[in-house]
Amino acid sequence: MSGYFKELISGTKSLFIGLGITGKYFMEPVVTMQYPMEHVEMTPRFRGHIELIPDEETGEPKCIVCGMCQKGCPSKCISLEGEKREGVKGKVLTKYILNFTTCSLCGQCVESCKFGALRFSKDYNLASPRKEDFIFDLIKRLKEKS
Amino acid sequence: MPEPFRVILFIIFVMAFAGLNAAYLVWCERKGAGHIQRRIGPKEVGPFGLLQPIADGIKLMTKQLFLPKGADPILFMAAPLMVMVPAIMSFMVIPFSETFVAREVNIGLLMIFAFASVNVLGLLLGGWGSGNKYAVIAAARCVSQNIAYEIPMLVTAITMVMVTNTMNLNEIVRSQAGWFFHWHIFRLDISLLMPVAFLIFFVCTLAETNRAPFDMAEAESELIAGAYTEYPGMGFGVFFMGEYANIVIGCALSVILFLGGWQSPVPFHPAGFLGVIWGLFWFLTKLYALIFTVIWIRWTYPRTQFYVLLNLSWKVLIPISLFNLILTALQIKIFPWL
Amino acid sequence: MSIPAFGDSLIIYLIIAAMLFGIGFYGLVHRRTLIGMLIAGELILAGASINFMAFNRFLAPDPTVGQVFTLFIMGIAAAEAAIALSIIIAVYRNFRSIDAEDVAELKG
Amino acid sequence: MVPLFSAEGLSSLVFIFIVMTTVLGAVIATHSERLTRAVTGLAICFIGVAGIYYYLNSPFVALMEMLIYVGAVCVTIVFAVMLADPNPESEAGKGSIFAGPLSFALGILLFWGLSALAGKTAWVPPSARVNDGSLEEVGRSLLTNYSMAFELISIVLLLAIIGALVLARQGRTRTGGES
Repeated sequence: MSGYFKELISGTKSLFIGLGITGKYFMEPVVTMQYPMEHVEMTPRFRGHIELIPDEETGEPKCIVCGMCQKGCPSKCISLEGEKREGVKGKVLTKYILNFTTCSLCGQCVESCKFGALRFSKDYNLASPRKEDFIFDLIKRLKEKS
Repeated sequence: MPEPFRVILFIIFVMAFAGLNAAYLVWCERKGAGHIQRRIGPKEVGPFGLLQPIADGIKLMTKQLFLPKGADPILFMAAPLMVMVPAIMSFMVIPFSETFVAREVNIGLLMIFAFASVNVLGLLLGGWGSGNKYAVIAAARCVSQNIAYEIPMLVTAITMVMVTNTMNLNEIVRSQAGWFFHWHIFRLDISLLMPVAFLIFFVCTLAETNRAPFDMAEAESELIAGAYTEYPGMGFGVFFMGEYANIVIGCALSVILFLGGWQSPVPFHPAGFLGVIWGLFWFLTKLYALIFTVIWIRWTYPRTQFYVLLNLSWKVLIPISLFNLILTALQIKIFPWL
Repeated sequence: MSIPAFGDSLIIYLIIAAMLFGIGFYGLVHRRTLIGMLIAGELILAGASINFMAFNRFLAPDPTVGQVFTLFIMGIAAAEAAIALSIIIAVYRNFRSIDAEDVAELKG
Repeated sequence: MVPLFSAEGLSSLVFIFIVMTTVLGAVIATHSERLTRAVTGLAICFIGVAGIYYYLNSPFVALMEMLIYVGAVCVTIVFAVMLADPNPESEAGKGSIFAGPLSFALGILLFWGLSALAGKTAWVPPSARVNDGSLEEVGRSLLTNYSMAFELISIVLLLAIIGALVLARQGRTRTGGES
């Protein structure tokens, strides 16, 4: 008999504790992100597709067209070209194409770049019905960003 | 105001009230569920998703009304009405404010219980008429549950009738005038178990209206949608409206019996038209606070098992409510001056 | 346009009661299943209650008697329905049928 | 005779509607082949009877009729139908040919006889009423003149509950015999 009442009282108490917990959550701000409306800031170690790092003064890519990234890429998805220009030391990058459809985000290109000209971007909203949209012209992307 | 005019006005008001309540309580439910789970809930249709119920209603209305194979056509079509109509009728006696009541019936409390009892038959026939196993199981569960919880509910209501000496809902409210500690829930001098009685009544309201954690009639995860499984379009919508109207009536009854109805917490009641608004304001505030609690409870507790549900009624609620009845009778008899 | 005040004459109520009684009797004889018979029996009880209430309203010197009687009939009818239905369920368990003709073990 | 578009006339019209509901419900209750529909008819009939009680100046009894018959008795019967009626068409095509017409004739005869009796008798209205038959008076007479019957009814109900439980429980472990 005393067990009956004990269970009754403790049961009722636990019900109110449960209400308290959900009540507290009700008052707190929402934690879900309204994804298409607002965007998440990606963590620093997020691996997106690669992008060129601009030179801080000129805004031009730091790449010197050594071709190490192209050689290091196991999936052969990078192709780049450069040309010699008057008054500029070394080569100037004219074309840098990343075929993202075959890229496996292994990061060999970033590893092999001795001049710090490549990094992982933080783009993640990459969706398209067309395959051609995933063949990125990284120079154009750099221009659009700046 | 002439009587027929008044009655027609009230019918329109009650229909609008029941419809809007059903629509916007769904919205509240979804918003409440969202915030309890720290989400936002509906937000796309209109500001704060306020037009969501209208979109849902249009969707329900445009659905095809078809009859499932093996269903009993007459019962299948009549069942939603048998749930909806008594619920609407019950609004007739609820005093929203001192003079804002369709008809002051001197046995109003009995009337609400009488109409509410038809509701069970509607659900049962709807479930049986669908010709679907899940619906029949749900209907059978629903009946055992309703019968089990009607007993403590009626016993508690009888206790309150004993305290107030009347079944006129407006008189019951009038007897709680004054400060908020004159509301019946705080009247420990009438019965020591008054808050417990309120709790019993409220739990029974939850069970009678098939709300979580007692929603055995619906039980989405086990019985698809229970008794409503086979209902298409507006048949389902009418069931839903009836269910929400029943929630409103149950909560209104709790407010009237225990929380002072349209009485304000302070002894102040302006005269005339302002008094009507004042009473309406307090009644609706208490009513919606209680309805919010119902929603809150739904999103807090998981659904009980069926035998736990029946045990709770037969082993806990009925003995305590009977004890409360006897205690109240004794207390009234021993201290008749209170 | 005018219409007789039907609600105010005793005879109308007696005729309604007789009608319910007749329908109930017809059902009691006509029905084959026990539950059908129980339903018809409830109709007969309703007819009797209407008679009580009508006499109470029009003829009784003490107009509470009929109401008290009707309430008693309700109590008895509820008890009767509960008992009868549990008997029917027990019969169904033993005979797998609620047809009155099948439940005749003593016929010989 | 009262004018149609007055309070009395409209109430007379509603009365006709209620009587039709009652009789229609009773006919459904006795005549439909499916038992579930018969119970629905019974419920409709009882709602009509409740309306008739309302016209007989006792709203209390009318509401009790709804609470007890519609809310309890009909629900219990539907429940029993669910538990004990495997094939809903079991009513059709059984029994002798005479049972239908004969019982119909008997029913008509009873109705006619009772109505004729009711019409022939000279009912004498009472000279004086001792009270107005309100709810208070009903309660008073329940607890004074009829208190013995009242207590007996409660005992009967208690026994009915216990008896129904005992009856419905026994045979639960058995698998059920052959018919």
